[in-house]
Amino acid sequence: MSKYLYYPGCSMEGSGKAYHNSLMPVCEKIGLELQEIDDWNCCGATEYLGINKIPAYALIGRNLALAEAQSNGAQDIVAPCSACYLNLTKIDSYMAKKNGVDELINDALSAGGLSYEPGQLGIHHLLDLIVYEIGLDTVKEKVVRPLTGLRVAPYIGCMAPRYDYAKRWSDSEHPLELDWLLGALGAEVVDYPLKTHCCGGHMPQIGPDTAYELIHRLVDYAEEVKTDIMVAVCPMCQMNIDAYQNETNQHLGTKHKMPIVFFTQLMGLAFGMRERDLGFGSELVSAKEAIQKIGSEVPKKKRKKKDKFALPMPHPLGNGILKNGTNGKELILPTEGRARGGRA
Amino acid sequence: MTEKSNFEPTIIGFTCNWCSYRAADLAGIARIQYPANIRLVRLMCSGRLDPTFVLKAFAEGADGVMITGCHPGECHYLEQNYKALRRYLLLRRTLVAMGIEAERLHLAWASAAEGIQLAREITEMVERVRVLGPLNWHLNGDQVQITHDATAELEVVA
Amino acid sequence: MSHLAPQTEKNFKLMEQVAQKTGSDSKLETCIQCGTCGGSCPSAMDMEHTPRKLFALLRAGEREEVLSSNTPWVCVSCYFCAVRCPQEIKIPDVMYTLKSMAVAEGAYRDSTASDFSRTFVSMVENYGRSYELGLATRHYLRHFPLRLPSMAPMGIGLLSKKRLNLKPKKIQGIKQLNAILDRAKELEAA
Amino acid sequence: MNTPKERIGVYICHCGTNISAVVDVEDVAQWAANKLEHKGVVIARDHKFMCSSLGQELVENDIKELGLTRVVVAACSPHLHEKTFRTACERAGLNPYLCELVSIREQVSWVHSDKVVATQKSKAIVSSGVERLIYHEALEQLSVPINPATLVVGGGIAGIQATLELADAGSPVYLVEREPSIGGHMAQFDKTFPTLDCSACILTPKMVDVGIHPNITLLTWAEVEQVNGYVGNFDVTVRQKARKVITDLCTGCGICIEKCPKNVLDDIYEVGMNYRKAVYTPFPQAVPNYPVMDLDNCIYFDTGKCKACEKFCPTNAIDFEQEDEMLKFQVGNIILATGFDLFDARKMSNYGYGRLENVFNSLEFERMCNASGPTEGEIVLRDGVTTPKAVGIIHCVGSRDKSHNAYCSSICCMQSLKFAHLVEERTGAHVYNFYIDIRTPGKGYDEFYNRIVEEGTHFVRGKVAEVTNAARQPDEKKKLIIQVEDTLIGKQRRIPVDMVILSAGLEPRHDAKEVAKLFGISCSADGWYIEKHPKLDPVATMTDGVYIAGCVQGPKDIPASIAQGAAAAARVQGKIQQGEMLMEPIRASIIEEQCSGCRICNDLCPYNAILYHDATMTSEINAALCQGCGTCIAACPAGAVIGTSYSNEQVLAQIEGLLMDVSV
Amino acid sequence: MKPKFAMYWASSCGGCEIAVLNTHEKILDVDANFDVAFWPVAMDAKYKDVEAMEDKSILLTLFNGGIRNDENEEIANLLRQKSQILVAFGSCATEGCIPGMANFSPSHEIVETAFHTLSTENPNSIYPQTSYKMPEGTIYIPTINSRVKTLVDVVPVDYFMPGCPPESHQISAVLDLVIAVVKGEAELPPKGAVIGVGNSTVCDECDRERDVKKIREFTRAHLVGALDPNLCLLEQGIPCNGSATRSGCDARCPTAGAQCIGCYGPAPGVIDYGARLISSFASVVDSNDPDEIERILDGIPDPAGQFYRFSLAGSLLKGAREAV
Repeated sequence: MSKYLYYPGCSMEGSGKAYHNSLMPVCEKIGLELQEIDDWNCCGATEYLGINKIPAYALIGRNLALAEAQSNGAQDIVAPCSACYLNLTKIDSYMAKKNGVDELINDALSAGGLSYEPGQLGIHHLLDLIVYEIGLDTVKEKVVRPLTGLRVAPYIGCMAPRYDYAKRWSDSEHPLELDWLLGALGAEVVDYPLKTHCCGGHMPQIGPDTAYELIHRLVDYAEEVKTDIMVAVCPMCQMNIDAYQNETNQHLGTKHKMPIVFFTQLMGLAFGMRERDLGFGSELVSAKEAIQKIGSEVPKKKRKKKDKFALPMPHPLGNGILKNGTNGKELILPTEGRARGGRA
Repeated sequence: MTEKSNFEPTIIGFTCNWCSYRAADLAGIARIQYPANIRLVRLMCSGRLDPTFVLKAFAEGADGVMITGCHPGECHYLEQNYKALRRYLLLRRTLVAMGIEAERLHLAWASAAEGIQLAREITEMVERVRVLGPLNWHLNGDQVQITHDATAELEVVA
Repeated sequence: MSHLAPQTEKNFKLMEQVAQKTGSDSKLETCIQCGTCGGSCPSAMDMEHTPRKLFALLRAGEREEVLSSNTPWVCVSCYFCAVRCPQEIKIPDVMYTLKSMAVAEGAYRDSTASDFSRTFVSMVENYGRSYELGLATRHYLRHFPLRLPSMAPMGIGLLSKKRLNLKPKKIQGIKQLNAILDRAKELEAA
Repeated sequence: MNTPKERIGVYICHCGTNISAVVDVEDVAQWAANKLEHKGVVIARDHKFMCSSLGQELVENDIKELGLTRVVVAACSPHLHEKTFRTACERAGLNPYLCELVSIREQVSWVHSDKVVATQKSKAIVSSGVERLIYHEALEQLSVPINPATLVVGGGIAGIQATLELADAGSPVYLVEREPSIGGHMAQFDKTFPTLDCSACILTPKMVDVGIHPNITLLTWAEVEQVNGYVGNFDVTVRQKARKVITDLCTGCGICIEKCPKNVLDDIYEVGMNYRKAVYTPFPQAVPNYPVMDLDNCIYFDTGKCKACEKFCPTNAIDFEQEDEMLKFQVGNIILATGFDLFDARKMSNYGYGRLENVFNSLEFERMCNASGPTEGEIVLRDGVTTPKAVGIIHCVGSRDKSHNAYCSSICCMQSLKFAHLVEERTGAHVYNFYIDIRTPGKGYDEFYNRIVEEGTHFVRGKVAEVTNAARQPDEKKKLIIQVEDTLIGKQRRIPVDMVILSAGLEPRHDAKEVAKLFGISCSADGWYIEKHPKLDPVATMTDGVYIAGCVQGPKDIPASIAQGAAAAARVQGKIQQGEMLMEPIRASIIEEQCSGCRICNDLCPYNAILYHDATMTSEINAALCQGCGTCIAACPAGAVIGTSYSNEQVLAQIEGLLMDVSV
Repeated sequence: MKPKFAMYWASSCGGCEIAVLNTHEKILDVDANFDVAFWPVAMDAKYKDVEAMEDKSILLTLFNGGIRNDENEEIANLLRQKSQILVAFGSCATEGCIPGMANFSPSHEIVETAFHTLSTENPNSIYPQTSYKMPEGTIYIPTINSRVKTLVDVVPVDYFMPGCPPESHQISAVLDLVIAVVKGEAELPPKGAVIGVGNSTVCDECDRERDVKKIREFTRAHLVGALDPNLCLLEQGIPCNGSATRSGCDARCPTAGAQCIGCYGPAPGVIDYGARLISSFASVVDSNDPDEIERILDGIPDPAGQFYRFSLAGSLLKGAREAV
């Protein structure tokens, strides 16, 4: 059993309840013990930063300081929300540069009797933790009901792989971690080039026209590639695409009906857990129809006849370290379960 | 405070003939101003830097010592600057144990093209040492010291 | 198009000021005007200026035009520009700085976004947690009263699916948090 | 007070007003005469221009008339005029190494403005010079004979040029090339900018010349394994990889290639765009023309069966038993012309190379344009048949980008313009060039740019944000969409095209650092080899006898590579002509009696100049190999290693001088 | 009349005297050839007796111990005045030795430690006074100096003989030489020479096999399961000071498996013993990565103590900042 400090983030108590409710049994199943950070506070999302920089940093600093104090120097933090994860890693990394930011934040923290030494805690997103620390082999072992027949669009969103302060992702624009995980669950993963494009962020609240457009782009392309269900790793992404889809339709005259659920919900299904224990049903665009496809016959792919004129493709990303031209910068290997970053 | 701001530290800077000494030349050619507190010694390489030189400088009255060399991977003699790095790290530990603030010994990399950077490093070094105040090792007295002022207790005993 | 900004010292120092406020490694002044940011931005179509243009205006000292621009408020913090910028400029951080300067100087034209941020912050300062329902009702009533009919099904949906808490949660260490934030505000002002 | 041992003259230069405007030079001279008398200063003068003939004569006369035994000149940087004053001393009969030039211009008058402080610092510097000078020794330069043979590493155009220049001048040359044929990247190209002449047409004759020149020993399919020694006398070991083909018997008829049943994707010459056989020559005009066997892919070496090549070879030239061979020879100089690698565009995942099939990199496109390439010169999509109707060419891929390579790769603008022309000419497609800045500073280059503009290429100023296949509009379906800010109008544009060409930048060879180490030279942080002086000595390196030419020194185009190849050859030929060379006598040595053989120093020398004798259990320094860095001197725990010019005594005295109280 | 011999014990432990006695029957030669004029450890004597002697009337004085207080300094001056040959005998007199390590702390702290620490029973906080008025008059005890000095810091010294203590066979050899000189059979070495030593360092006399050095870990002998009995200790990560320490002791410690701690002081011509070790140890640390180097250097937890155990008072810095 690996033990981690759990920073849920505000959404997990509200709009992202399905995420929380599904990740708890799933983590237990794969041997992840989560201990909630006592008395954590909001990370400020993207809002506080636009008002006051140092207080916004200090707000995040308090969470880091609490975590450090509660970790006994042994545990890493895991955040399921990408925005929380980004904020935690960002402030940790800024402080670690030791160019004055650390002193300012610690000065502020000292007013509350706290302090934080940057770089001491590993900070993970739940997805990277499962892929790299738990490993896909462990996940595969637990699968009792493979998600065959389900066409899933892996939607990671922005803030997990960007800005990759903790250096945990295979790529910041086309990361493959969610593809691998969903593949391990037996689902049919569609090629979804918009996987890290924006869900609209806070725009539904402050500039709905922008938000409708961004939501439309994501859903429209998912439909284009015949997706049954989109998979999110962040409560804000899920909320925007799910809850504002109807409004988007009204506004743009579209007829999108694309369900989106959290990856932990699908893991739970594949592990044989009951839908209602995994928060299914709380989505506004129902996933019911999509879920029923699980287990359906997969039409056999027609083997594309190799065209005698076709030119070979370059080795795809992830063919390992290339012979030439890496210039000392290692290409990321997609080796499953490879631990990267974090504490040794 | 006033005493400190009047204090003009003396810094001895060790330079590499191929990079930082040339950077100093370049700073001159470009007329980049920096504090006159630094006095440079030319060596063929930062790898020539014998910790004795640093100790000597402190013992003779320097308030700070700067070691400069080629950037890692760019040593004219391939990798001797790494030896300077290793010695610097061990020497610094030793000096700290001797009560000399770590900031008084500084290692900076500067290529032959980095006149501006070298001037900036020098300026920062001077300011750091200015804040620390004089070291004055060369003035250390051999005066006989009174052991302890305990006359009062003594009378009680007597 | 307005007249050029007066060529005052204050205006000329604008870029320096923004860079300094953003942090020592914002690298803002190294912008080469390549447009990677403007090309990458998912909400560029709704921006009065692309980020690149905004930086050119900063450099030109167009203080008023920059601080009243909607660009930073339309920024969705997707970080595409940050990972692609060939000069490694921390563009989202610059946007945050511009927002805070606009708020401090009251320079923004539309208060929707800044009000949302401020409401959010006040929730956090009162409870230590975000309070989605309170935030949404306060915000929508003020800025989007006309949107409410089309949003009602969603709100009811979320409520009925227990995805909105009726009451805010307050952390125990709210006093401690406010002491920290107060000190941070002092430091920011210094 | 002891009578000083030496008679020292001190000369302070005004340098016009360069020094005297800030430093009170008269005061410094007077101070030196008074305060340093006890150190042996017998005369101290100031002069308007010490480096002038009058100034030099002043020194020479004083040496003769006052019997000076040491001379300190306080003027500009020793890198400028040390030699001048040393020569002056030598003329007056004083060993040149008994002269010390200290800098009060670059280190004082040009960087400080407070006159009082600057004058004081100048005094300290003069005092340090005097202190240090007392411990100087009379030294002689070391003379080294130059072996007339030269090693050229890398058979691209720069290496070929250098080789031919030297061979034509009558000097023997060894040209070592890692691939089976010389030719380098230039052999892959179809047309060369700005003249658009055929690359092969101008390169092949030179390659043939190399192959047949009597003064050239051509070693292809070979790599340098070891280099020992020093300028004039390098010992080189080259691994001649086993070709499995007996070159004396092979006629280059090509039957073995024809009969070989194994197709292998050619990653090198064809950059993965086409196939070759397991026994192959990379291209028909290869020099030398005999094939090599690729053991990783040969069916016989995999399964033990096949040997088709052997069966069909008319001259029995196939030899499966052939082993790698170590060739050893001596050379006097080395020219490195190992070229570049192409930036791996997969690192910029937003451009989709390796993921989106119709994204090509520049070398792939060069091969596609080449009449002997995979499409025989036809410009088509990855399916091999469809002609593109719109093509986007992206500049600066991996260049001018701090996340990858911060430098400008210098050739990509011209290359992209060439591509635009070729696409337009051969397909009539719309061409879009996406650029940050167009950089065309070369003879006829900007004219070429104008020509391309006139041909109707669309130029969009903006670094492309992403290339995607995610269509938003019906007209984007089945296309690649290039998303970019057109910075000249300040708006984001999405331009649908069929094909994208990435003008990827140039990078140092992936093994550049190891190769640099092998030859004892240094790399910049980027990995390019560092020249001795960026302006005045662009083809020499800091290591005597090792020269660089072509892209190994930094990105450059064909004309510049050829110029450097020729320049390096001229430098080497000059050395050969001299027959011997003089080296600075800055060397370390070990006092055998004091050496305990602890072996601390043994591994510190990058030139392997320190030998350990088991019999005497002591270490010894080979003076000819020693480059004078002094690391071993500093490291010796017993103080048994000593050195000239920067001895402990000299440096310690210098420190004392610098810290002398000059306020009195 | 036999020439006069003197030996004095300043700030030191007394081991040097034992080492002289350890020369066994050689001590009889001393008696046979010299008239022992002054040797407080061996025989009763009064300073005033020495003061009464004529200048230069003592041929040979072996002075051991550093200069810790004004009494040490006074006697050093006195013996210099009365002796023809003054030998700084042993590590304390040549470079400060263990008592010299007191220079890591200011003298008042040393007094404080001696008279007022937990383990000291001093309920009334009684501290020694340098003078005290009694009915009979004022009495004095020596005043402690701010730092320990070496003999040559206070008087000119003719010869230096390092070691803690000097090896007895080296003492015998030196005594033999002086006796031979007295008999006119030999000449004295040049003034200022280091005597009773070899020309090189301990490694020269050490039989352990050595190779090039690449140190990835500094450790301590008792932490290593089994030390290789034949291999250089430094190569095994044991910070053995032998490479920088003057030969002459027959490499006793490393031969026995204990690292050399440096009692014989620096090699010929070396100005600062510690600097040599800092430089040589660091040079062979096998990493170019600052963090990794720091990790390796963590294996030397007390660098100043490691490098200046014997030589602090005689080093360039002479002590820690608070003390000098």
